Amino acid sequence: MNFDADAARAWVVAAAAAVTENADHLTQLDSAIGDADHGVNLKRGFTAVTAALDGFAADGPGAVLVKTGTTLISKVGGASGPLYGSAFRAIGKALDGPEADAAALGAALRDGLAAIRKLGAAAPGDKTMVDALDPAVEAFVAAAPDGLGPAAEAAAQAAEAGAKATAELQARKGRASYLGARSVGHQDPGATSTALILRALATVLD
Amino acid sequence: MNFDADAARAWVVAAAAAVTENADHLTQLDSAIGDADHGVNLKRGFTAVTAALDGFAADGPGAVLVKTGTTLISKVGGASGPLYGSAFRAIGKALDGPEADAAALGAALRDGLAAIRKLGAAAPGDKTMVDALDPAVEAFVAAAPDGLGPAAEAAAQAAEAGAKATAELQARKGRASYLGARSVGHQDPGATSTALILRALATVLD
Amino acid sequence: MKKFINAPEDVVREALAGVAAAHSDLRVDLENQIIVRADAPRSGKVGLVSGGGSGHEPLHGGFVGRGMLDAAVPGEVFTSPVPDQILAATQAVNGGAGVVHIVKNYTGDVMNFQMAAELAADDGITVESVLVDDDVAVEDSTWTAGRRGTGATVFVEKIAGALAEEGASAADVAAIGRKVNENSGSFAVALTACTTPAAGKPGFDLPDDEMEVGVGIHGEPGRRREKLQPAKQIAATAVESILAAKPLQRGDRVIVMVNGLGGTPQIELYLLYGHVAALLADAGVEIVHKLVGNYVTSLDMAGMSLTICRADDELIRLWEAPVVTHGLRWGA
Amino acid sequence: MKKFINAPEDVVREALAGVAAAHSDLRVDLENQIIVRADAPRSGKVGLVSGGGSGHEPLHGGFVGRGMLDAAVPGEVFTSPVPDQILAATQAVNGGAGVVHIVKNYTGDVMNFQMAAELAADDGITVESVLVDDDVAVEDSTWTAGRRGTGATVFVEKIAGALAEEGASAADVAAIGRKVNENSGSFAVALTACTTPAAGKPGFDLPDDEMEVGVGIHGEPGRRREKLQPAKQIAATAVESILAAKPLQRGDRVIVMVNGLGGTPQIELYLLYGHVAALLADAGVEIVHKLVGNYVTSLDMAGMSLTICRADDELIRLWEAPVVTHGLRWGA
Ligand SMILES: Nc1ncnc2c1ncn2[C@@H]1O[C@H](COP(=O)(O)OP(=O)(O)O)[C@@H](O)[C@H]1O
Ligand SMILES: Nc1ncnc2c1ncn2[C@@H]1O[C@H](COP(=O)(O)OP(=O)(O)O)[C@@H](O)[C@H]1O
Ligand SMILES: [Mg+2]
Ligand SMILES: [Mg+2]
Ligand SMILES: [Mg+2]
Ligand SMILES: [Mg+2]
Repeated sequence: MNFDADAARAWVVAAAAAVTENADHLTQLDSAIGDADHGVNLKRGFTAVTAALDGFAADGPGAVLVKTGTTLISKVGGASGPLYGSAFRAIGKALDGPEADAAALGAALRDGLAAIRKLGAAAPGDKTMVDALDPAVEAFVAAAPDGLGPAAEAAAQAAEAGAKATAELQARKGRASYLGARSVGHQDPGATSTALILRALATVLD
Repeated sequence: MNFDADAARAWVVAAAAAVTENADHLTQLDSAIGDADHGVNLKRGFTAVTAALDGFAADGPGAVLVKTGTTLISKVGGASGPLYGSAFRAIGKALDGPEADAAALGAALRDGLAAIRKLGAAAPGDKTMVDALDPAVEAFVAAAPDGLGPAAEAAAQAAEAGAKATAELQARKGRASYLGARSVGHQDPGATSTALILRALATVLD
Repeated sequence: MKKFINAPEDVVREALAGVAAAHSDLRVDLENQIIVRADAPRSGKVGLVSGGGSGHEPLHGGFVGRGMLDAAVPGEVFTSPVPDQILAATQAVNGGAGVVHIVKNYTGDVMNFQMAAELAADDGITVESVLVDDDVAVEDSTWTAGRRGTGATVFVEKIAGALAEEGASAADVAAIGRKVNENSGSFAVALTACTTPAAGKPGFDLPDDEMEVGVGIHGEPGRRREKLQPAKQIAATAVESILAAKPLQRGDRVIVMVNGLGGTPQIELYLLYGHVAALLADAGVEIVHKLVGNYVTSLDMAGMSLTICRADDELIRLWEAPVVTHGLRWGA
Repeated sequence: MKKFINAPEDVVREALAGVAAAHSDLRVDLENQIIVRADAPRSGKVGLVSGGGSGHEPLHGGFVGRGMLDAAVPGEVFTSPVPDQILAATQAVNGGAGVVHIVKNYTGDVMNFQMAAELAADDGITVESVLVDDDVAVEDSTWTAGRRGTGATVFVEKIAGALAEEGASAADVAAIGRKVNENSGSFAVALTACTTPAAGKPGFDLPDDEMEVGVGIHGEPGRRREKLQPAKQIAATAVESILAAKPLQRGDRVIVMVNGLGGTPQIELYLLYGHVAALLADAGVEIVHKLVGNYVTSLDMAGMSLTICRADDELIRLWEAPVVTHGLRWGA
């Protein structure tokens, strides 16, 4: 199975379900070192995405993901809206055929990461979603020769490990940076939602 | 021993001490059915009275008590300031000699009660200081033939019983009246302070 | 205790010192604890004085200025001021045309203002008193202390202040104040208790899913405790309670205030106002003017009060007249 | 949860409906969730737009009107608005002379306003941006998100608004806004956490005898936790922190704001102002103008912030210029 429009749609729908189910947890994480809205933001955004994709005719995965990104930008707000929105748009733009193989999806995910880093200027270690997405993209690309399923599984695991590891970091970007050393000891909400989104991909491509 | 200027002064000083010592308790009672200031009000007022009486030359108990009442009016505020102030002024005005016997003090206390009832328009049973002072005055007058000490003791006991009994009443005057039936079950702060003031008199005349 | 204070007994005095430092258009007499318009007394103008316990700010000090009060007399927190203070304020604003006291109906306020009025009379100053008792949560009865004075005080001070500014007599200023009070009803709901500096802890405990209905502005519990309702339902309760006591007809015009008790965000007050406006529109009542914000507070209490005042051309004209105070300002 | 709301997700929309019902001098676009001056766009006048998460009221909606903002763009509670909203506001106030965005320095605000500015540019509208980053509790570093935008936003909006009203160019309006920001420093202390409608409980627990020092306006904990201090000491900490980052000389003139974060009684703010005024007098600094009250809030948080802006003749003239908004009004 290659990554086509239906797979892209399934990914986004699964991500929406995961984010919605974990909205309270994400908001709680954001409450500790941020402003207690990350789960609410993503739930609102992905609910809108699900509605936007309903009946949306797409000739390939790219269109689905561009639509997803555009909708997130229009509905989420906050820091995560433009970041996730731009990432999905970049991933989608990189996928111009009717379907993509693992190598192509890996390259597209790398574009997504680049979009986030360009917009947010966060480096790995700054305690942001980059700390989940960066190792995930590397893992995906490394495992791409094994096919979509294994690559996505590797990415999900790397994202989960990266998200967990943010707990030890001191934030240098985003709201948590205002806390200085007090940000240490709390897991980053954005890195956590990134892990959920990549786990959704792995589940769909399994 | 008759009731002279020194005895009047001793009464007021003892009342000040009692009110100060029980200020938090009075405020707590007022917190349940009022605005949480009765103890603070009386402590502020009686502290000012003690200062005002320091070095104040009086030719009889009347002058001491008029001064006490005037100072309370100037310093307490709220409902209890004018009420207690007017009462002490009325008691003082009724005592025009250098000293008074039990009958004279009983009559003066009755004037104090009348002043409160005139100003506040509260009847017995309305859940106010009147419910402590009214039975206290009656007890004092009834026991006056036994002398000052027994009369004051009887008054103190009657005031204490009256104060305690306010718990069962529904307030019709003062802030507690706003609570309607919810005022039942709480002892009235003003009745409680009245009992303290009469207990101070009994202690001094013992 | 979680307050920006130094010592509980110094709060009012130190806050007044801050007012004195902040506002050169006010004269703060720290000795007598009164706030007076810098240009008082104005010869020939009726002097308007109000006061009461502190903790309700901006009431009353925030309403001293052109077109409203000439002086405010703050007592200790939630404690009526003493006659000496009220007398000093009365003297300070007496321009020869008499003085009007605006008194919220609390036993302590009534008695202390009454004593001050008697002292002022001894001094040759005519004092008229306007008693504000707009809180319809309390039953109106001659056997009790009667209704509390709450939100309508702002309306009385604004409208009587405008008439006084026009040069009306003390009797007329008092009369219009009484008319405003008569035309007004208020109703309040609290979500939390407030904490006085002296008590240091909330006046009552309120579970997370309950509210006090029919509260006053002194941290006392309300008439009853209920399960927390949606804002829409709370707005309906407030409107219905007021209209039951102060009925309105279709076509009536009103001035409305959705007031925060101190700890309620403005966003919630506007949300409530939206419901109130819809309910009154349904009743065929026209809202001619409105205030939405913190005007009569109860320290840090999370809560709201609604005040509705039936207005005629005269009241509307006086409401619209210029007012220049730190709490209310327009037209100049 | 103790709030006057119906459902957490409807709070902002319903509050905007209340604003629409309350204020006929504002045009509320409920679809785009923006608040616009009723007379916008004004031909030839630079349009001034600000916005950010809701929950800071009266910022920003309360500052829309003559002499201040042309439009406010409220996001969800504590969530930056989305580019579509900001674009709609930018288009609504564009009178041909360009539009200035006043943006508080938060990652989300910066990115969403930036995206909107790019969309507006595609639309042929020139947008200048002023970034407000006055909170000296946060270290100023290029490696981090930098300082937060807080209290100085009111100063930037007032002064840039006055210059825009005079007909200045977008570049000049932006330049004066940047100057105000550069001259300003803020510092905040919280005694309680706030509760967002979505979270339903306070963002952090704070023991009864502790305070959070160096907090922002989004319910996040501060830089450090300390034992509660007397107000005098807290005022000194705030003044010293600001002066360390934004030094003043004897003879300097300043505009000062003692701001409540939503749950702090006015009486405490005035008490704090008294201490601030004394400290600045000791430093030989002249307070030319001041605000004491709730201007930039954090929902129901009990807390205060101090903002100090060094002012010259130009800033003072623009500060004194007429302003007619629901949150700030004078001179007209
Ligand atoms: N500059 C940045 N680069 C990358 N990610 C960021 C940046 N700033 C914030 N984030 C991510 O955004 C998350 C917060 O998102 P959210 O709570 O929705 O927005 P906000 O911070 O505006 O409230 C953080 O946990 C972090 O992972
Ligand atoms: N009309 C009245 N007549 C007699 N006593 C009254 C009356 N109103 C109030 N009181 C007494 O005053 C007490 C309250 O005093 P205090 O708390 O000092 O004043 P306030 O009620 O103004 O805060 C009540 O407990 C009650 O005993
Ligand atoms: Mg957040
Ligand atoms: Mg009391
Ligand atoms: Mg009181
Ligand atoms: Mg946010």
